[in-house]
Amino acid sequence: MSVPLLQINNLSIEFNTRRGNLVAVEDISFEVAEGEIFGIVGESGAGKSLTGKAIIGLLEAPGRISGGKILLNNERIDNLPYEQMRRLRGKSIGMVFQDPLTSLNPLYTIGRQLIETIQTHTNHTATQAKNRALELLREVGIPAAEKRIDQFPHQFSGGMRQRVVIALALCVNPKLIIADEPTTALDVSIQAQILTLLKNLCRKHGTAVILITHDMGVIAETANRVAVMYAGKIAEIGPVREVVQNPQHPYAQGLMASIPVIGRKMKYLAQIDGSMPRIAERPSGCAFHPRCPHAIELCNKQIPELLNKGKTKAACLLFRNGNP
Amino acid sequence: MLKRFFDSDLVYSFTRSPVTILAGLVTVLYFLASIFAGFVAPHNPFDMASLDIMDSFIPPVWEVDGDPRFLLGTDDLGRGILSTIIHGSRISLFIGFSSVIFSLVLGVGLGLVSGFLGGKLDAFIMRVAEIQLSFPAILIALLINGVLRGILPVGQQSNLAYYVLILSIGVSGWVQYARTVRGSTMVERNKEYVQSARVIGIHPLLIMWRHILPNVMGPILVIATIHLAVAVISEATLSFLGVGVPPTEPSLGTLIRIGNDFLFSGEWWITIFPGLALAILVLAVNLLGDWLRDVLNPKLR
Amino acid sequence: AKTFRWAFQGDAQSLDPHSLNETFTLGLLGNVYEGLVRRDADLKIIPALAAEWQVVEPTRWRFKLRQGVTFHNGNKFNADDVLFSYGRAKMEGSDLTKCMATVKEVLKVDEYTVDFVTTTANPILTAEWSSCYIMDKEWSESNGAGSPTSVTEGKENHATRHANGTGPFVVVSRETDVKTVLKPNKHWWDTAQHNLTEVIFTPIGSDATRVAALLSGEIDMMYPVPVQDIQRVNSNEGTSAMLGPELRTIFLGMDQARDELLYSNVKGKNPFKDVRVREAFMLGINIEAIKKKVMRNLSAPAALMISPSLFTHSGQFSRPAYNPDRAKELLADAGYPEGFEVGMDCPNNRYVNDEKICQAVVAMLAKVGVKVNLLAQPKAQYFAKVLRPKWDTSFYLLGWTPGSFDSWNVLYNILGGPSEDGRGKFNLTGYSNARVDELTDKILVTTDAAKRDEMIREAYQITVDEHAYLPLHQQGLAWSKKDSVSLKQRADNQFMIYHVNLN
Amino acid sequence: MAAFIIRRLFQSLIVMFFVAFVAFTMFRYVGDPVNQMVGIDTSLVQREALRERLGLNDPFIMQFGRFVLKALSGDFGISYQHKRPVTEMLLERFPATLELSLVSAIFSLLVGIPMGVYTGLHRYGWLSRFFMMFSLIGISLPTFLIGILLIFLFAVQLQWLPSFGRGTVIEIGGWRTGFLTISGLKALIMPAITLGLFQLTLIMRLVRAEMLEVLLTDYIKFARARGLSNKAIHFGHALKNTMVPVITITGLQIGSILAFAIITETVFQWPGMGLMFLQSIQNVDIPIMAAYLMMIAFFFVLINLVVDLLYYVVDPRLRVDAVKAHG
Amino acid sequence: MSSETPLLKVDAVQRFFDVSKPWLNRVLANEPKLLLKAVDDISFSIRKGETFSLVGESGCGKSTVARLIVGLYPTSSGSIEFEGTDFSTLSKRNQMAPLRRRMTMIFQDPYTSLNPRWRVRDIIAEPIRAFGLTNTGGISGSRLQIFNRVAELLEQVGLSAADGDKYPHEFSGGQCQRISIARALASEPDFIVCDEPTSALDVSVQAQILNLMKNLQRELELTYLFISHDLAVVYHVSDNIGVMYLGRLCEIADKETLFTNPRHPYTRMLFNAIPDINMSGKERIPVSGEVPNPIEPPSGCTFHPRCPIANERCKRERPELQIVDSHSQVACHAIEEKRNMEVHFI
Ligand SMILES: Nc1ncnc2c1ncn2[C@@H]1O[C@H](COP(=O)(O)OP(=O)(O)OP(=O)(O)O)[C@@H](O)[C@H]1O
Ligand SMILES: Nc1ncnc2c1ncn2[C@@H]1O[C@H](COP(=O)(O)OP(=O)(O)OP(=O)(O)O)[C@@H](O)[C@H]1O
Ligand SMILES: [Mg+2]
Ligand SMILES: [Mg+2]
Repeated sequence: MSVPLLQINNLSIEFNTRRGNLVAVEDISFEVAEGEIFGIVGESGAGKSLTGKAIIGLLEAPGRISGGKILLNNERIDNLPYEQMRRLRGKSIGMVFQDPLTSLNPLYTIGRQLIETIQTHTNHTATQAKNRALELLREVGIPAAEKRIDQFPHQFSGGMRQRVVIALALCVNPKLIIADEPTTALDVSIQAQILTLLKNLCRKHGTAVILITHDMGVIAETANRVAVMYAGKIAEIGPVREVVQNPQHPYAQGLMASIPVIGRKMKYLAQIDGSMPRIAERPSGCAFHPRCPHAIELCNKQIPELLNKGKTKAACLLFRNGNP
Repeated sequence: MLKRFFDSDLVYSFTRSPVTILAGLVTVLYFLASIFAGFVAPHNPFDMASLDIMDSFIPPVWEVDGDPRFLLGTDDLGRGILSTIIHGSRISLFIGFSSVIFSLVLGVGLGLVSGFLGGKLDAFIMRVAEIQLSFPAILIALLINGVLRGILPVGQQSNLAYYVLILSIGVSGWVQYARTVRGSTMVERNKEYVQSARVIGIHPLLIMWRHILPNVMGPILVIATIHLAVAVISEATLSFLGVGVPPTEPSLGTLIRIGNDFLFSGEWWITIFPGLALAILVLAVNLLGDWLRDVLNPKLR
Repeated sequence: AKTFRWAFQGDAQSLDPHSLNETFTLGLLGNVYEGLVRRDADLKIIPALAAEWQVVEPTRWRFKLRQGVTFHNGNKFNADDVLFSYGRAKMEGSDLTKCMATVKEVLKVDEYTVDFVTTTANPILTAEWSSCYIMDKEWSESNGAGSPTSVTEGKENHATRHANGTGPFVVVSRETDVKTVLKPNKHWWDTAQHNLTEVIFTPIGSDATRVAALLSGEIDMMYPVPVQDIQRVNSNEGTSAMLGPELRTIFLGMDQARDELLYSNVKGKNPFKDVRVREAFMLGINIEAIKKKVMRNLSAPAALMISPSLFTHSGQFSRPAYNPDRAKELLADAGYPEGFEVGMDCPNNRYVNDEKICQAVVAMLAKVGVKVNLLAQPKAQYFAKVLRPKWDTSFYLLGWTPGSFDSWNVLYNILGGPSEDGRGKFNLTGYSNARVDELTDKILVTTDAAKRDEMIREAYQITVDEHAYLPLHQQGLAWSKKDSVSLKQRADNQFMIYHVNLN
Repeated sequence: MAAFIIRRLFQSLIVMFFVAFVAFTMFRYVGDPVNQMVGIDTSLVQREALRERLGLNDPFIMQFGRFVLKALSGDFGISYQHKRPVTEMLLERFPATLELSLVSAIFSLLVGIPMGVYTGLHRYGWLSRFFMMFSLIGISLPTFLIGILLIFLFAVQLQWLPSFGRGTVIEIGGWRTGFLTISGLKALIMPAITLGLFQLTLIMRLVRAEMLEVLLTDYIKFARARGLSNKAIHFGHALKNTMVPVITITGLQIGSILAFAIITETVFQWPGMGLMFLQSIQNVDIPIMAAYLMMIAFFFVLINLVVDLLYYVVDPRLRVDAVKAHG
Repeated sequence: MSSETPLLKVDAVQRFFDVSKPWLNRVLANEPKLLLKAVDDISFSIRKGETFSLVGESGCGKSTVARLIVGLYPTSSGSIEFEGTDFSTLSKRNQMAPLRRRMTMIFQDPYTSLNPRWRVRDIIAEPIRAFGLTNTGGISGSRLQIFNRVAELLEQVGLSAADGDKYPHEFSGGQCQRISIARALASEPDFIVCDEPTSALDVSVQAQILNLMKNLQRELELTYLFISHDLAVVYHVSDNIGVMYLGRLCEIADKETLFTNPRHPYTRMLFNAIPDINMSGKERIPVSGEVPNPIEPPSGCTFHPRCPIANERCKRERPELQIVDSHSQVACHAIEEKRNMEVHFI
């Protein structure tokens, strides 16, 4: 097998606060292959966004990578000097944020923002850059691109803006795009449009995507592989179909069962009691054990590792010996 | 409750910043000295009968002609500088504090009503605020001061000087409070807890008072702290320009003005000590305000 | 070129010689305009535009005008200008009606002779005339300045910012409150004693700034020097202060007219009507302490309401010594063992350290039990409040210089019982003594100096015994200059630039 | 756009009208104007006649109407003290104040903005801390004290700079400028610094606060994610966004510079409008006070208009009513 | 549908917002006044004990309907009757109070729907005090009663009585939403309007809240108006469903009918937009176009620009809700004309 595009090895992210070192993301590892859509799901605060930010090198103080490696094309990028990392951003790794309303500078035309990005990473002339910008706008499905290129962000609707944001992220054909909840702020009917667009574009350009979301449905439909995060760790990771239809980790099982599904009739939804612990209050051992219906004594002592279970890997002590 | 307070971020960041602790201490010291001026000050500079003009212009103790009775020397009337500074700070703080309270009550009230009710009243209040904003506070204070002095019976003026000052400085400062409160009220008004109070039919005034007010007070505290410094300076400036408190009961500004006449003649202590006292007080309050602003601004944390 | 730069704490309010009776304005104008007479450095009246004069009959004075004098614009000076100027001084809007005080009419005898007819015999007719300046009739009328400024017309009087006199200096340019530039009048009839080619006058209001300007060498001369800075000016290399006695007497007035004091806690009666209270106030004020600490020795404690230099017998009067205990006794005798409360009015930018004097007085009176509530205000508000018609004061500080340098002026204006005809116009205490008024009338018409002085002495004696007023001191003059400048200091605080020499 | 300008003009009119009302009320009720005009010699009868002639006995509305009409034609009457038309006097003083204000405004902007940007970008650097401390001191020291200290140091002790006045001025078409002579320029230094220092610290702090806020926005994060250089992000994206409120506040500040000139002009004996205003307050010269007030209001309205238009130019979203209140 | 009087009857209700530019701008630009028809002629009724859901995209007017019902907004026209009483006929505060008490509202954002400066106990007790629900006994007695009542409510929603002492920020989103529910229950209502009560929550917590709400409904015989844009949630909780588009109801049906046989093209499109969690693998056709600007809604049927089967009539004529069968009402010309639409939705 060839070298994966992105390798995350034992990544940990910490916050140095006055209440001590808070470990927000702990010892996670995964790989993303070229052209693959890799999903990360999990509840709010599980550490999804931090992982994304860490990859593109935009963690903000007091957050920092406290351990592990990130390799892009087999080269470490987590310890690059600022300037080198900057050149990588946009060029090799693009990013799409959640809120298209605030991602664009309101004072500049979208054309300017596109051209600026293109020229930062290539040595296109102004006209070349502009042509490329127009091309991109057409590609993301913005009608009358010639006219719209000179307009300001506030003249675009939410869906259109997210298209522009995607265009900006795809400007110079990066190998990897990190999309952090790209559709949460959008209307239900627009969400599907944007997801489809993202999916098709990446397929066309062979771009890999890390799709961060908390919507299992989106993952199910878009991603190839998925990691389910819980309290800063990966609970289960594997091909989408497996994780969705045959989850192994008790948390993943509970999660899947608690999603209402049209056509599935039931009086009550399955529920996991309690809620995900806050970062400062994470229990010892397996972070899930206080809510886990299958918890055993050992769970509050030992931190489980990711183990192969069926076609996925799950981090649960129940699988120590290969059986739940 | 107390424990929670000491555990809060506020206290934490306070204890972590030596400059802020110092500023806090200095401020508290000023306030205490002002409140207990009668006990703290070695002399009562307002008691005319106790003054002896022959004691005037005594330099600070460490100078050759110093007099141990007067630690920081005396001024042109034979008042001990230390005592006048303590009593002067009291007056400066009193006027500053009262004007801040005045502005605050006026501004917060108008801002709440303006932001909560909106409509024509809001437009009107904001227009007035804008007009007032057209004029720098010191000019407004000068004008109000002038007008009040013109209207009040002359004999009452020195008695009313405090109130005139409080009014003029107070009136010139409400706009900031009103605009800030209006802004946050308009945000809070649409928050769901306000809606849910409205759903059960709580009276709008009660909603403003019990629900919104506590939630918009954060920035107000910051403004008030910084405004206190501004008010103290405004008072000093007015007094320096000769329209402040009468020199018989001098504030720090009046003291500086009085002392200013003696700066070139070698009696530097008459102006330098009150000047220092004023600068230190204002600096300390400003430092506190700055710190508060940073701590209370969730965006910058 | 010898450019002389000097500063004063304010500016002349107008260049119109009839618009304001104010020492500095008239003093500055005295360098540009001239009157029929002028005063020399010792304040003696000497001829100016009138070459000589005589009293033809007791009520008729004849003035021979100086010939060959021209105004700055080249116009000839003659009798018409005199008639015009004195007429102008009498018009509405003029503040110098004093020039015409006892004058009934002015008659032109010939081109260079003028007669003044007075209502009564007035031996001191010319005494106040040194500041009654002569304007050019033709120039004034053709420039629409035929009458003194009238605010109601809403127009500026040409003479406000332009001057056309006969004096030793010509106004080159003027920016009100900023700068006035003068140059010597080459055609002056008198021989110039100065060596200047240009004079730049700048008003500098702030005491500290004014001192700084002198110390830093930006100006050659300035006045007044704040008393506390005298030492500094002297110790500074190349600058020194010129001190001298001034003629103005600073005094306190106590309301003896009203039946109940204003701003007092004593109701239904007026403590000041009791001579013991007035004496107690006199004894309760430590004038020497004021001299030493407030005036830095730049004052002469006064026993009389006139400067000793203006009255020959002043040596016979002496000021009672400071005696707070006696003062308390007197107050107790008068029925105020606990003292009482009274409001005091004080200017704060009129006289040297005026407000500080008042504060010192307040502190001293507090020691004998009288609580004084001080109201110190800028002169404009102060005068508006205390002077008639408002006359809203019961205890105040005022200063007075007899413009004629003669006691009659004091006796008539300050000590005379207030009446419709103008007597006691500045007597805000309401003090009135028939004998004093009678003497005053006689003094005006008496020409025998010895008899006159004796009558003055008697009048003063009465007022001193009755403690009609509480004289404080004559404030000192304090000018300062670079050592390279020589000039003459006049006791009336008028600065005559034609005495300046630059080395 | 047109509506915006018209509304602004209309508001300006209201402001001016309101100020005129205040000015007039002062005119009428602070001190008795007649007392100010006549000498002590004038009798009560004469005073009453004058009162009648001046229309002081007319109903309030009539007097106010007259005042406004006259003010419209630039006539604010004759100074009680100087007996000259007030408008003329103010206009004479105007160049001095304007030159001083302009220089200090430029000084405070040229120094304040870079300092603010620097402290915003390097929040924890020692130079930033120094700047912040400096700005706090700048805010804490009253203007008059700064002026006095400067004079003491540079004029009296070192004798480098003149302690007062404008130096030599040259008149060009009725405008007296101090810009063209060495002494004029030297005289400008200390007053301009004194006057500008406070504004400088305000602007610096404002720019810093805005900068910090802008740096936290999503579009800056997104710009970083696009790999733009720091220069492009800080000066292209962040700074321009801070300019929007900074322009507004600066406008307000220029207004207050004009008024703060009162203090500076007093200390340095600068022959501007502020000095005249203060003198007029001391002399209760109401016509000057009223005219000064109107003049300041006028300038403020003018500046605000310009600022609003600038705002309009800078911000395509036209958030005219989103002017934030700043400290 | 049954003939008994419904608990709530909304009849031809409209709510317009004036979103015109300021007067001067309008005059200069010669523009008319702009009315945003947030709710335009909506009628439905809710029977006691049932859950009625409103679904639709953002901005279609769901929350406005909710607010109209609880009286946060006055209606522009139309009537809202609660147990046969028309709200608009009541004007005085004290007349409203008894009715107000019986209906209450739960909001979307668990964090902002609780006053951060108040203790949980006071938040829950506010309606009790406002309606004077424990007005028996003396002052101290009532205080104790309130205390007990709050404890009871807290336990009812799965929290502990001791939580009353804490402040909202000490709770997680799900717990906050429980507090909101406790507060809503405090006034002992019959009818609760729930405006997207779970859309800010994570799925596992959403399940808890939905279960809790169902429980309470059964125990206390509550009636819900449930607002959501998540069709799966709606499917799970509702009895009857109304689909809204641009301020109008385009389809009302009972759950089974709607989900097995959606009729209105918009409803069908919405279904198509749901991510397919069952991974049936079929490629979906996302809804084309964007939600039009509600200020200038399209003519005729407001959905026609996005509708694959629209014709001239749809552009011209506005369809009214029509009863299709006993289970559903639809506002669509195509349904009426029985146009063939299957080809467009595979
Ligand atoms: N500046 C910070 N200081 C302390 N803790 C932080 C900070 N930023 C994030 N965290 C913590 O890190 C954890 C992970 O945050 P992250 O933003 O990655 O969550 P997420 O999974 O993206 O959640 P969401 O779905 O809400 O976006 C959270 O528990 C959060 O509390
Ligand atoms: N107070 C108001 N003033 C003006 N317009 C309003 C107001 N409230 C709501 N609107 C408008 O009415 C329309 C409907 O709003 P509403 O909040 O009811 O939508 P919604 O369906 O609840 O949307 P969401 O799913 O985003 O909550 C929107 O276009 C909104 O902009
Ligand atoms: Mg996130
Ligand atoms: Mg809503």
